[in-house]
Amino acid sequence: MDFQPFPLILLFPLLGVLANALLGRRLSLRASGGLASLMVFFSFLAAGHGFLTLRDLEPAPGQAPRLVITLWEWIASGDLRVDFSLLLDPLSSAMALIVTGVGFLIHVYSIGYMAHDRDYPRFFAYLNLFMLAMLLLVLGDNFLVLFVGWEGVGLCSYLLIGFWYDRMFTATMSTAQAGQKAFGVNRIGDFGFLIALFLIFTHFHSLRFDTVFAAALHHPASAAVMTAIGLLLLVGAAGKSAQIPLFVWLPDAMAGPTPVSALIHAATMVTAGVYMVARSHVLYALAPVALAAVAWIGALTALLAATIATQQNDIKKVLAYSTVSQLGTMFLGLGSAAFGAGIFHVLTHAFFKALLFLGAGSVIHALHEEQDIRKMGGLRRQLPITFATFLVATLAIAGFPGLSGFFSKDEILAAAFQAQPLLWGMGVLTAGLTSYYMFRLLFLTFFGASRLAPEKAAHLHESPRVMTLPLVALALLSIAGGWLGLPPVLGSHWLGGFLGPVFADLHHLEGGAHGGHLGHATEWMLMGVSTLVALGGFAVAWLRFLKPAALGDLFATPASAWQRLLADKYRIDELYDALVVRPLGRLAGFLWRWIDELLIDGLVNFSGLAVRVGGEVLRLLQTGYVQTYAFFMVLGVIVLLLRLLA
Amino acid sequence: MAELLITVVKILVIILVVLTGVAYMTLAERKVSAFIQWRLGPNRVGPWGLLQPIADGLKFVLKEDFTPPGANRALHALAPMLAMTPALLTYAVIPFGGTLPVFGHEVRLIVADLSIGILFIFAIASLGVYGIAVGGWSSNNKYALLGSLRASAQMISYEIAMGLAVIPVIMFVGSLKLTDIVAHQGANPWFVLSQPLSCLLFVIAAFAETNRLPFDLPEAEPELVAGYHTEYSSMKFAMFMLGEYVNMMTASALIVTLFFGGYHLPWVETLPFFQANAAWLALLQVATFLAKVALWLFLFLWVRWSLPRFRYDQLMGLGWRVMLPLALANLAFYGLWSLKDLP
Amino acid sequence: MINLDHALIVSFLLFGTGIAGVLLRRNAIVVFMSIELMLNAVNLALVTFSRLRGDLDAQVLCFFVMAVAAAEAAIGLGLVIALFRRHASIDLDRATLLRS
Amino acid sequence: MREVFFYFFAALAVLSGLLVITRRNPLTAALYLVLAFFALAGVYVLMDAFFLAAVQVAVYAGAIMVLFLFVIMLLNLGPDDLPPIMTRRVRWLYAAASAALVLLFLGLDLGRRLPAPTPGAAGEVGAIAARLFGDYLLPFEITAVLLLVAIVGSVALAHRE
Repeated sequence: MDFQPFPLILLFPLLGVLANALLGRRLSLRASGGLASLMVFFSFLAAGHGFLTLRDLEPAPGQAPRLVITLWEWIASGDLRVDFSLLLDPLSSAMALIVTGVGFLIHVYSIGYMAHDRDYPRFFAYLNLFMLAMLLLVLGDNFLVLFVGWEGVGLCSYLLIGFWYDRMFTATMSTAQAGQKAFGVNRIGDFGFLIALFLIFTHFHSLRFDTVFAAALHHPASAAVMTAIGLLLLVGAAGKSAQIPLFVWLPDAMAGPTPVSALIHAATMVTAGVYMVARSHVLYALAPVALAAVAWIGALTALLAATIATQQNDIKKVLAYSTVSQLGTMFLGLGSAAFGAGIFHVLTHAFFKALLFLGAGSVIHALHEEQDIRKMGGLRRQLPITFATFLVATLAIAGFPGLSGFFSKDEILAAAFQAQPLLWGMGVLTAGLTSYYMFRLLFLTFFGASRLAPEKAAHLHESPRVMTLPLVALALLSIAGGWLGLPPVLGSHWLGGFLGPVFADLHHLEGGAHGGHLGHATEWMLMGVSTLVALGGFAVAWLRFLKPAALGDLFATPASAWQRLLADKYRIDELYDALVVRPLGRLAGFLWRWIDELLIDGLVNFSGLAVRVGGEVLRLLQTGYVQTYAFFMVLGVIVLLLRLLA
Repeated sequence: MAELLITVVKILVIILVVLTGVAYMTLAERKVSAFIQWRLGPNRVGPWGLLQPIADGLKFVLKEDFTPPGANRALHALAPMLAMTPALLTYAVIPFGGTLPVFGHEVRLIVADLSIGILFIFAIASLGVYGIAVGGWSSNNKYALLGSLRASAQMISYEIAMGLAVIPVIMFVGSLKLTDIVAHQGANPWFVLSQPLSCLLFVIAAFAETNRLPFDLPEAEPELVAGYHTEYSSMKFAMFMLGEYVNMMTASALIVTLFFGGYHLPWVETLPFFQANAAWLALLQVATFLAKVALWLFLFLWVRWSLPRFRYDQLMGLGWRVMLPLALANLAFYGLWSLKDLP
Repeated sequence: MINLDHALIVSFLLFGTGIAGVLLRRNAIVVFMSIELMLNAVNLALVTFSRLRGDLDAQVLCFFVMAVAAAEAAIGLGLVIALFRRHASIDLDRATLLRS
Repeated sequence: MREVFFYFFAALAVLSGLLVITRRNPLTAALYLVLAFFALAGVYVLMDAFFLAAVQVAVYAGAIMVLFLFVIMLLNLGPDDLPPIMTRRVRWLYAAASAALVLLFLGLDLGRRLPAPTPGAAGEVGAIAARLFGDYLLPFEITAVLLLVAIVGSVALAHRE
């Protein structure tokens, strides 16, 4: 096979990590961040080259074009043969482009955002390491390489959430604890994922994607096993992508610097679950129960998170719950067997959610770490670029026609409508709530009278160009990103055509899952409903938050019980704490005191004591006189000789 | 039985010759020093003092044999013997001629032609230090002790260079036998010509081994009275002196054997007269050998009365920093040189 | 010809003498000399067997033993001198600096 | 003839060995050790190991023991106390037992003899050299390294700061 440059996608971030980790202390901020950004940009170029190569390939009909490179034989033990090999097909290519593209913009933005932080080399080293792991996840040719990337991004997420390890996140939680929470919750998900991998290996004797899927298609395991695999993979995906019941870590992940929230906890890592489910679509197609579970989990998460988002006052937490909600929407798409639509939404969501986070970051940066929207207001004059781009992103996520979010969300809703109207209903409700809380956020932050603390108002400034340029770029992408996948009534679905072959093997398996396009009338109807709902959310927010006189009252009036429940996130954290964390803590305490301290330490100390006492006894033999030792040696030799002669 | 008899006769003759030689060496020493210093030397006992050694011998015998108080009596007596014996033993393997026909027997003019000849010489030579060391230690005298310490260190140091200097010769000959070495020089140029540096190193080391000027620090009078034999008198002292002179003769004989063709006399040996008469040839060879040895002995005396003494650190420096590296380089050079003849 | 067993007995006796010296004497130099005696006893056995089997390898081994003995003597005597400097004695029982 | 010399040298070696460990004066002990080495060299000659005999004298007697002597003289060691087991009174018992043992052994004859010398064995220096520089070249080189290490070590040990 010819030389394929696409593994270079991985090489550049690796170089960036090494450079920043080894030499970072000697580099200036510009050099360190510039180097990291440049490496990601090169990686992006390599991904682009890979994309072009892939487009020019002419695969067998009905097959997706694919490039596989085995870097080295990794594990060979018994049946288990795993190569360290990389796969480039439309799916991974699209993901790689999203990751590197958005990643590059966020890297550039970070140079400005981290300007006042002394620890920038560590930050950029982590960020590049994250890029490396994420790309490994995306490009892996088998479940194990994917898993390595999966754990790698988890590690980076943990490191970056706890980046300001010496600060408090909330009154009761330090950033380090937030990181631990994310890591701990993900353990549960990874546990399910690992068991799924074991099941896959036991039944299909391989971990390579193509081998596993081919085996599953032609010799599927029993329905129970397939369902188990699907559900366990879903557990893993729910952990990484913050779905019910494992979504609780994502809001607290906002403890990390805002670019991290944008890159890892909105645009890329959290979509890994979506990617993994899409990659495993064959397995899900063979397990309808698991597929339905994906859809229901997604829909419930979307709705739940959207309701919580309506009552949050921390600008980043609103966005965090929004992210959870949007991820739920993606799962809804996947669960409705619209895998391409799910990935499409990953793409558009990466643009506008990254933009939202970066915009929020720009606001926070301007206000010196102020995150409470009740203390903002009227910022559109002082931060015009931030405001403009934030507006674009809000319109996109709210699903206003013509912007990216509209097309991708609609495709998902259309698929859900086909699969199960109830799911569609939940999706539409989520869309309405999304529109409402996003405009609430927009109005409270940028409109109305300023509620800033005076000393903060004095230092108010628009962010430097290195931060605003990525905002503008992302805004353009948020507008145009949706045009890659126009619905059939409006034009061609380019992305669907590109990704289609990857999911093509489903068509001949199950006609119902993806079969039969909707009629044009139905499509127009669905689009109309979406638009109306978005406008409705906008209208409610307008009425509640853009009447200047009402605002003061709004904050003054005591919240209803329902509102308090929402503001407290349904008290799910407390529930988990009571049901899981504390019992586990008690169990750990028991193990610590009785098993570890008493039993194991006792054994260890006893053996130590035995050796010591034995040593004390044997020490009597150690006179320090060489001749005594020689005498014992001679005695030994004589004994041996007698033994030989006897 | 005849072989044994012949061997015994050979041994007796050698001892006789060597001891007589030593006796007259003492006279020669005094005469030569006298000439060098523009005076007459001994001239009262017999013509030109020729009977002087006998008078000296008588004097030694008649002197009081004194052992210093606190000395180890047995070792004090043993030391002179230890000093003299190895020197005499060396002659066992030195060839002083070819073969002499006597009453139908072909008598080889060597006591024992050992296959390990040179090794034997070095083994024996390395024992010479015992006499000096024991003598110095057993005298219970600090000058004697210091002298013997110096002597031991000096002899050990120069032995190494001496051994290394001989190895190229052995490499050229391909045998440890002294007869082979001499025979090789009969057919080829003498080693003094083909390996001048080896010869020079050996000669210097030999001077040091015999504790002669300029290396006579063990008995340097201004510093150590008389060195290791300070406390010796009478016949014991005589044996030390004897050992020293025998050593000198041994060294000369070795130099001659190893580097100056041994008993060979080029061209003259090939005269038809000598080729026809084996007995005359043998006598010529013995005479040649003795003459060469005598020349070297004269050189020993000449050097003694002409050169000043080294300082102790100079002596050690010369031995370790000059002689040893030179000998190694010399060895390496001739080792590589001899490689060229290999296939 | 030489009695094989007697040659070995001589070797054995020399070795035993060496051991006795090492065990009984306190003088470091005498202990060293006893060790040399033991090494020589071994050499004698080696030469005997070499002669018995007509195989020179054992003699080569003897040669190595001598070389090692030389190295050992150099180091050992260095130690003795160092010991003497510290204690003004080479009595092994007095070298107890490391005893608690 | 050979046997007579063998027993002479053997007895000399064993007796000298005994004297080495029973002399109070280290210098005397060292000289007896030299004597033992000589006796052993004699035994080697009787076993046709000429080369080894020469090396024995040159290395052991000529070099190693000179070092011992040198150090004894340098430290000016006097006679030291013998352990009780070697004191004069016990020593007679000791000597008698040894003598009895030697006699017993000499009376013992299992009839095993060393073979007669093979003719032409005189050239064994070459044969040993062939082995030393052939099969045993690496050990030989390592021995050289060992000696170098010993030199460095002893200089470091005995060097006075």
